[in-house]
Amino acid sequence: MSNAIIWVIMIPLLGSLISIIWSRYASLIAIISNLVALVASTAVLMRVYQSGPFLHELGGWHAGLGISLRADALSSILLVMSMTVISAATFYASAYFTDAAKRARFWPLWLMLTVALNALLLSGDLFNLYVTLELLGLSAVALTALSDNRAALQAAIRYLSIGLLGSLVFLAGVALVYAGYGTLDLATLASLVQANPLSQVAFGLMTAGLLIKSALFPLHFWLPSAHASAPAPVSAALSALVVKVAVYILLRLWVDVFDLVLTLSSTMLLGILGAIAVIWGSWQALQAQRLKLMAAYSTVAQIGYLFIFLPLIAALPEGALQDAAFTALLLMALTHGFAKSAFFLSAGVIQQYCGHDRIAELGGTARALPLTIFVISLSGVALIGLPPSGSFLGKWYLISSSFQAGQWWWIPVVLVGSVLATAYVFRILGHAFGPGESIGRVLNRGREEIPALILALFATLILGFGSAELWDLVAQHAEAAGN
Amino acid sequence: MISAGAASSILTIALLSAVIVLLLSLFIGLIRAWLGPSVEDRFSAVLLIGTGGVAILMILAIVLQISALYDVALVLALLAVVGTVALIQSERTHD
Amino acid sequence: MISTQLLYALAGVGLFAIGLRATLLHHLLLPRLLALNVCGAGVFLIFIAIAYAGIEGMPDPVPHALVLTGIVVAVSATAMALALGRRLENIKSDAIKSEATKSETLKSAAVKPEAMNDE
Amino acid sequence: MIEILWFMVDVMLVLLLLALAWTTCSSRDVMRAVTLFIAMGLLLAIIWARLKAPDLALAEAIIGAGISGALLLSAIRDYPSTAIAVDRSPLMHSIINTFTMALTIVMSWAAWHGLNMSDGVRLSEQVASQLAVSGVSNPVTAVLLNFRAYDTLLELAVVLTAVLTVLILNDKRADSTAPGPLLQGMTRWLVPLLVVTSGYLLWVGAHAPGGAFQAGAMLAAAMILLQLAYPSIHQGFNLYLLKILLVIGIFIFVLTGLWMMSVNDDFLAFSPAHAGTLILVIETAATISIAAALTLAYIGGRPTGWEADNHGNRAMTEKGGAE
Amino acid sequence: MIDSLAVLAVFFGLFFFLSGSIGLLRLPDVFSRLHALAKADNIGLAFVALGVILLEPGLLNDIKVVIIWLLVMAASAVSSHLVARRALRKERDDD
Repeated sequence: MSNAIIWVIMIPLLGSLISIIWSRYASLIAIISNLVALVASTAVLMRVYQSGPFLHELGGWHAGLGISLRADALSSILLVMSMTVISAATFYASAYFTDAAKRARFWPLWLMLTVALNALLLSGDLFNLYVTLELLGLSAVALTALSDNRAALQAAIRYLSIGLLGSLVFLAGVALVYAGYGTLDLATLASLVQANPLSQVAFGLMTAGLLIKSALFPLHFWLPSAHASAPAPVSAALSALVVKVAVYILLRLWVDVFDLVLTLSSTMLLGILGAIAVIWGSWQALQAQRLKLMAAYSTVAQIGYLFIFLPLIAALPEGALQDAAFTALLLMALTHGFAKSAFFLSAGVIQQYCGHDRIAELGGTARALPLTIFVISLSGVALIGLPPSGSFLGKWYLISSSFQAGQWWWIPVVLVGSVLATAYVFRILGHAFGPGESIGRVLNRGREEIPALILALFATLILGFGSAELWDLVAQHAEAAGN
Repeated sequence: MISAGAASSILTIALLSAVIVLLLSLFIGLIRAWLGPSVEDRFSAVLLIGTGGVAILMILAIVLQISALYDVALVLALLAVVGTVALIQSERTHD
Repeated sequence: MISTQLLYALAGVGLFAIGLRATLLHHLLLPRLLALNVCGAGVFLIFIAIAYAGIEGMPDPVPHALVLTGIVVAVSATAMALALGRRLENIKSDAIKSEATKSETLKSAAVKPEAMNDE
Repeated sequence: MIEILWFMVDVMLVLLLLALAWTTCSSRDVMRAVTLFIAMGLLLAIIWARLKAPDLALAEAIIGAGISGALLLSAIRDYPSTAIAVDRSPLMHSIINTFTMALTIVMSWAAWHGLNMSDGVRLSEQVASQLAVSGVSNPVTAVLLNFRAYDTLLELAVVLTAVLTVLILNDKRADSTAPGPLLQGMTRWLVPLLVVTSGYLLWVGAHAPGGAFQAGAMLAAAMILLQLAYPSIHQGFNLYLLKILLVIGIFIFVLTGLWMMSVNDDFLAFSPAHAGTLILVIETAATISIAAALTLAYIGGRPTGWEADNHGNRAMTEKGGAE
Repeated sequence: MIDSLAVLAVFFGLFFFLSGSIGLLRLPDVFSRLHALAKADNIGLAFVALGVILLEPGLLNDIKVVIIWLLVMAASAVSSHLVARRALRKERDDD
């Protein structure tokens, strides 16, 4: 399994091609290839866990001339998370799309999205990042457009043009980097980078491009409509993964490559934007009339939390404190990934069952779809940050890091955000448990409900109790980065 | 490979001036493409830019000593024909 | 040599800015798409200007390969955007048609505005 | 003297380019904007030639100006109006203007700084030193299909994703009216010429500018022309075969990579002795796939009977759209 | 000697190019603009191509240049045919 890092990307790619040719068996092909890719991603994680971060130079060309794939604690954890979410959503989707023709259209693009996510998480080359960003953007837009109604197409068009703009701005930064440093390889670049005007502008452009893609306030405007109008498994992947990998690259560039260029004031600016995103996104989520739209605004808020960590990480001294903040950030990202995907999958079940997803008219769903509402409650627990979810620990460390870094002003933001999250989660549950005529007979939706349940359990229990392992890995990552 | 340098610097000067004149002619074509007003005016202007481009590419092929630029010119000329023919078809569709 | 590089790199920056400005100004699909393509051409020009090594020198082939990739990605994205636009126009004109016949419009109309309300 | 003339040429090219970009972006009419955009593509091809990037000049002429132009021109007909309106408020307008102006200044400064701080060598020496073992003698092809072959693989995936979307969303455009005798007469000699040129570009790519993308786009131009002259030609075409053509580029690419992984223990690690052959095989397959993709993108959607093997009924699809 | 002949040919071609594009700009109606353009395309490029052939030693490249010239001839012939036909029809419609 020394080549697991290749298989993670190539298996879904082959699956996508085969599912185009044999569209009749596409569901089966997709399930198999995603499971194999999940196993391969676990192998990558195990290798990182046992022997530390590693580099894979493609084609045997040393990084710089060629392209290198790299796996470290951060990327391999996110890789396994993304493959878990994707696999669960794959099972879900095989039952969600009842129409054979639609299913045949869905699978190749879905597998292409998987390819893009994995390739992006493992990429160690700036231009390769651009190509994978485009692949990710185009496949995400295509999947959004699968809903094939007016709102979805308008959202898809906006998503596409914003996404293209984001990648072009990113690419402009890459061009400047190449002009100044003559390399595209991240590791080489990290050793060359100096704090000079070129680095600042190039880095600024790349950051701006990625901020568009990660939908940080006020660049989030494209997100709610796209995430709310896509088919449910697609929304799950978009909210849980696609937005997050943009944050991942950003983090990678900030921490590993351009750390010299970083100033406290610029991280502070992003932290403030993150704080506004938390409040504003949560508030909009509370106002939303539709379940999926609410979840989409909640994503805007949750992305905000991740950015609040940046000024903290920048301000804290290197060592255990900084690692703790970093781990907490990762924990928040993972929890949100699992919880939000579970939430969207459940919202899809509700939408199929009721024929709509208007929150005010959810009465009676708790009786008709008990498991789904349970899943929504579980993911709600994670979104609010109640124990034992992973985000409880995440927010706990966010608050304690704020004290340690002397940036107390983030604390009220976290508290208000959590109160608002509680409000919007309980608003749904209130309606769901409320009275209402039973809309139809209770259907057996196990193939859709169980994947969602598994994801929700990951978010609440497994991450909460298993965070010690995570801590180990990140400490290892920090050690490797220090060397 | 004979460099277009010292031995034939006068030739290079002459050819570069030719490129400048051709660029001027492209500029005039551009004005027509901007003014229009009809579709065939715009099309003629693009055709002029294409032909002028072919001429520039051929001259650059000599000045820069890159014979691949003939291929570019060839492709441009081919596309000019294809584009014209395709336009005829779309015109028929419009009727 | 550096002046040639700089001239074209600055032209690339200018092209990028022109495209960016138009992308932000326009809200219709086609002009925005053209603007994005102009923007991309600007970035490509920056790359190729960097690669240039004088009349006699051999240019750096790596940016050439990157831009070739970029051009293909750009045309793919363009094709995709046009397909989305075409589908949207078809849906719109279908909606107008069904509006005109005024048969059973009430049901579908009741769903659609709701779907757009929150955005 | 020569330097001054070159400088004049450069300045004129740059001014023309900026003028074309500006007019393209500020046109009030789509038809005009697209025409100017195509002209800009042609000018860019000249600029790439001037900057000694003949591979790009080829690609820009065929793909940037040719295929993009054809796609945009045929798309204009999809819209009821060709007018472009800008309805940003004056405040927003001036904010955007100020912002882009500031960005231009900052980026120019950074570009100047970057060109000054670099030794100007960058990766070119590394490429030159490894060119001999890459299997091809055209450095751009060596980068595209050997050193950075993984990028090219993902790029083919981008093309496939885009064309899948086109196929998902729409049926092909309605056939145009019967083609005239002139068109059919021209097609008879033009199509073979295009195909031969495409083959030439594919073959020459190993040691001179050219390669799969240029060849594929050229082949697509031939197919588009054929489709224009004989609108019913695709009906005799096996659509299953078409699907295979669409994916064969990536398929061969991945399989070759995996095969090399079993032989040389590294994905896409070509043995120097066979690299030339393998690259040609990959490029040939890629040419076919690119041609198929661009042709389908041009005709605008599914050919008749595309989804026939998905349990048949299109009626189901229409219903599914309403869920 | 050959060089100067070639430069002469190129410059002669330039004259047609320039007059063609000025014609495209200044002439009042589509017909005469087309006529001007056809001149530029055919004669102008023919002379430039002649000059290039005189300067270019490679035989293969010479053949390419000839093909390019033939293609541009074809394009301009077809286009003027098309545009004239359309313009005529439009004029008829206006009456």
